[in-house]
Amino acid sequence: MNALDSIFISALHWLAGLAPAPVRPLVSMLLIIAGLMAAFGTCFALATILERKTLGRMQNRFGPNRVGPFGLFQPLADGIKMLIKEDIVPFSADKTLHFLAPLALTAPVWMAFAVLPFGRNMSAIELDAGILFFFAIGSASELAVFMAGWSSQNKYSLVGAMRAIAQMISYEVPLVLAAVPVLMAAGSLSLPDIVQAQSGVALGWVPRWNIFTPWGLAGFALFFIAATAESNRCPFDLPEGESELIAGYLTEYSGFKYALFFLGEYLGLFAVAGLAVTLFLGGWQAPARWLEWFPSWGWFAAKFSALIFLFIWVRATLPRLRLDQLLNFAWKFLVPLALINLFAAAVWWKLPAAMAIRWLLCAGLLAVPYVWLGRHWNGVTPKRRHYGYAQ
Amino acid sequence: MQTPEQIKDRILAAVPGAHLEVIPNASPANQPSLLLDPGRAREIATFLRDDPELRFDYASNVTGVDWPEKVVKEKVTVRKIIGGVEQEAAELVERRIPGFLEAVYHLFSMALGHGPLVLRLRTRNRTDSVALPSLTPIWRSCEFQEREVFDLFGITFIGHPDLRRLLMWENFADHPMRKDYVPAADQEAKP
Amino acid sequence: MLGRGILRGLMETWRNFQGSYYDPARLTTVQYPEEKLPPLENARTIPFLIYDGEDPLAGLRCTACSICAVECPAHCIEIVKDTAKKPDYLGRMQFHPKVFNIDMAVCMECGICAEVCPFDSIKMDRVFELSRDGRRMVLQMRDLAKPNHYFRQIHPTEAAAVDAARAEEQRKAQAKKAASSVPAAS
Amino acid sequence: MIAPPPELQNDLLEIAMGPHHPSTHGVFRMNVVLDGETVVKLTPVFGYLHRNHEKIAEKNSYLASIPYTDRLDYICSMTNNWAYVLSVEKLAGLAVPERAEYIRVIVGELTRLQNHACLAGFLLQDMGALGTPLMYAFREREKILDLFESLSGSRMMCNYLRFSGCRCDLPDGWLEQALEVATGFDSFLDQFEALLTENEILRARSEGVGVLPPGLAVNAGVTGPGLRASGVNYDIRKVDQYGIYNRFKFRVPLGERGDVFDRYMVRILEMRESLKILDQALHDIPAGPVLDPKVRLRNLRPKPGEAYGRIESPKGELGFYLISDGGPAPYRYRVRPPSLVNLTVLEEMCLGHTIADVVIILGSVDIVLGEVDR
Repeated sequence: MNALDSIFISALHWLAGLAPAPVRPLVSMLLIIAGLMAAFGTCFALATILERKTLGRMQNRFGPNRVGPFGLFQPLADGIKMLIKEDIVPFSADKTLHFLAPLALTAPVWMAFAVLPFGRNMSAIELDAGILFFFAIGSASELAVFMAGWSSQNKYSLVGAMRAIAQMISYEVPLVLAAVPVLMAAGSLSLPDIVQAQSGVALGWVPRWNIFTPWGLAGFALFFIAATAESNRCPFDLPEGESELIAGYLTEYSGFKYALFFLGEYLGLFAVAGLAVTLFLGGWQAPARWLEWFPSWGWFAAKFSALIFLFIWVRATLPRLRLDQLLNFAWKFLVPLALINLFAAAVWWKLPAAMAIRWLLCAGLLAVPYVWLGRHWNGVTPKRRHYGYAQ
Repeated sequence: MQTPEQIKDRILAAVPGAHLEVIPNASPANQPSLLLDPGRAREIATFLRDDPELRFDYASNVTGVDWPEKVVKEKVTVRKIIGGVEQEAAELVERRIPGFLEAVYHLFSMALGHGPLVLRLRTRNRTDSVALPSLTPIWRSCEFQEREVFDLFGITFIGHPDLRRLLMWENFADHPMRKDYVPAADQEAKP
Repeated sequence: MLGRGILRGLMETWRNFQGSYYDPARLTTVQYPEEKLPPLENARTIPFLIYDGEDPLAGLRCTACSICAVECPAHCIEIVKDTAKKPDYLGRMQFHPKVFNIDMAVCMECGICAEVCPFDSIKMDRVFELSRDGRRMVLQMRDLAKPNHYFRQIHPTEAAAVDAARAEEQRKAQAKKAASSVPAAS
Repeated sequence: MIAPPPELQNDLLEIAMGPHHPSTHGVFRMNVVLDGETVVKLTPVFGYLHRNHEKIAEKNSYLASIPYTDRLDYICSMTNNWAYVLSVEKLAGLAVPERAEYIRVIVGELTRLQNHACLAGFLLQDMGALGTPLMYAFREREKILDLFESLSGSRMMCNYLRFSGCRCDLPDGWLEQALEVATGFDSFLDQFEALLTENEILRARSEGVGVLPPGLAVNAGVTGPGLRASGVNYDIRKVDQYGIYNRFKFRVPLGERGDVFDRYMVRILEMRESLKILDQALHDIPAGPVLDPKVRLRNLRPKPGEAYGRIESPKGELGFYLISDGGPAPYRYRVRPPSLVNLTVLEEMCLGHTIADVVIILGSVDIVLGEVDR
């Protein structure tokens, strides 16, 4: 382990060592919290600007490039703007809930970062059931979203909140189910153990990351789709689908409360992307042994950024689904496929390793239902249309 | 397409006793129109839509025209006794043409590709007797346009499913497209 | 329904993403205050009045005939005739405007005034950075008057034609004058 | 499915969508009654942009109405101009020089291209595609607007056509530039289709949504691509052959089911046909005058009479009905707005669909409020 790899741990030990011995664990914990908040707060700021710039590039625009060099201070300007904007509370709103909703969304999301391993030995708390803790925390946001929609006393907010509830509850199921094969493979609910289980290489050069197995690839795709829906991002951004519901449950929020919602959503996205990296992309592991000179947290950050870019890329491309299609998609496509994936993973582990047939069998087990479900989940099979011309 | 005269004859054969009149059009466009009897207008319109040779299945344009009361001065030759001798002399006579509102329908046939046939319906005056039969039950496309005519000209269409103002607000009093409309004083003044 | 269309769409956005760094067909943004598009000769924004010579108010070509004011679709031009007549470029005695106001809040920059003006006096400008302090939206004669060389600069083709026609008329008028003055002298 | 208890069954939610809603394409309002998310009643409300264009035109001269027609359907000012000048030409019996007819076809088809491209972009924006298709469409539209600017001096409010011709001749190099734009547009369409036409989400969203049966479409006076998507072959360019459309070879694409996807596809195919017309017109355009010098633009006083002229504007049949009483201003001036009439059956198309579908159905009808409210 080189010094660069453990730079954060050493810094933490050094800083905590400055405090008197009795309060040292407390100080250490506070330092970790401060570090996480600083890191992901910055990440949030960077993500907003990078998302806008990437979207801009994909749409042949420049994106924000006026504030500071390359527009990098844009989030700062946005933050100031959000802070000094008038905070409007609708007259008939339930004022308490209206105030609490953004807090209730943002606070639990921070807690999810406690269990993620950001690098070698770098998770804030090493819970044995870390992934359970993560999912439990993740589902707390539903409450906040419904609080926001209900308390606003706005019809659009209410419809948006109803959609959000239906969507988030539906997509929890495939999200968790997609993660189960990984737990089976690692034999542990602890996230550092899951990362450890993905170390080493197969066939001499392929890293043993879960994504390089058929069930892992399918699981990653399912997890990614469900995570997109969980974090209310396009193409599953129905709760705030602006062309239909103005801003959904956010309609009556302005100023800093709105910014808090924004922050909460991005942090939720980060958390779930971090989990996807941990579960499927080998966490902080380097892809090859000779690349281990790069610190482990650097690898985590790189994979994490790539995943965030993927989220942005999808957002820039796809239109939005309709609510009934969204639920059909969850229950008739994702959930069955996730269950089949579970089975495929079980088959994988029962067959002897290093056998080409287990690859083929597993892939076939997944591909056939994929084709069938893909054709039928929406109830209608679209035909290729032919357009006639009148002469 | 048949000429308005031929169409008139066909209509008269199908809807006997209807009062029809061909109104010539002096402009180079040469689009003469048929003045319908409001009482039988619905029947005639149904015939025009369903007749296999005419098939005016598409009412494109519906509009109103306001013809306020006019006083025209005409030269009339009268025989007068001037100086004991009866002579022909020109004299200016003022003739009052009573005002009326008019609904104009432009019909086309999508099936046969001909048109336009211009139908006109006239109210009796501009004040109290401004009702005309609505042709919306025959052509749905008249729905909004008749509402607009009701709104802007004040023609009441009897039998329209939903006759409300279209463009002006509900409790607006006047009909802005009439020629004698004067905007209220609180409306925006000219610069 | 198997994701092929979605993948094709993703490829398309990816092409645009990387193309937006080097492909001129995809780099369409003009960063306005620093970069500006080359001005087009036909572009029209607000009307202005042409004057000849040095003094903006004395040299106005406008004869206060009010054709533009009548034809203006929005009726945003206000003209008051001066009482005195002054000779124009042909030596004919013409009225001149005392007041010539254009209400920019109403003007819709259609260019009908320039089209109908028989004296080539009102033309369309192509300045577009018109925001300013204050709320004075009515442009008066002094704001509207621009010299002929400015017109030549912004609409060279049209200005050349106008100048040629005017020179031709002037030449004819002088010839006529000379012709009419010769018999008188003899 | 278990029926909800009776006390919940009448729990309808009435939402006023608009006039300030992101996707009503302007200040349009729909009072939507929802049962859950399903539409049970929809009432369109108009008039927020009403300025009584017709009354203004009855007080202005024939010439001075042309700039006002630009502002009807502010996306396609050229075709608005065309419909109006065509009616005036019919009313006054004016002939148009050949070159001017070609220019009209060129600018008209360019207008159709940019309108349809914008519409497809807006439609996908309404579906939630976050502006990417819209931005691509606008990128191409910019090029067409640049052409309009170098031709007429203005990008959107062109005010370019005149009775018996066009205001000015084409600037040098304009035809080559237009040809270049038309060529580039073809590859843009390929790109656009690659981005979206096959997209599963788009197809799931738009197929079977907002079906308009052909019989109802004809009876309700729906015109333009919306009508042809229902399979009715009615293109005024073919039926009336106004201008010189009989000289060009092009086909009229027809949809088969009349749903949102057909309306989208018909527009895409129509753009390809427009490109063919453009290609022919740009190559065939003859030299000559663009404006009949004998015609008095100012102070035109047609003989008393009336005329109804119509063209196939990108949105449908755009007609102008003019009555002259011999004076300098029309006695009666009427715009037959395609956008307004196409909205007649909006409720029928939306009933039983969800609120998300209402937005895309409205988007596929293609309205511009400047024309709806006039």
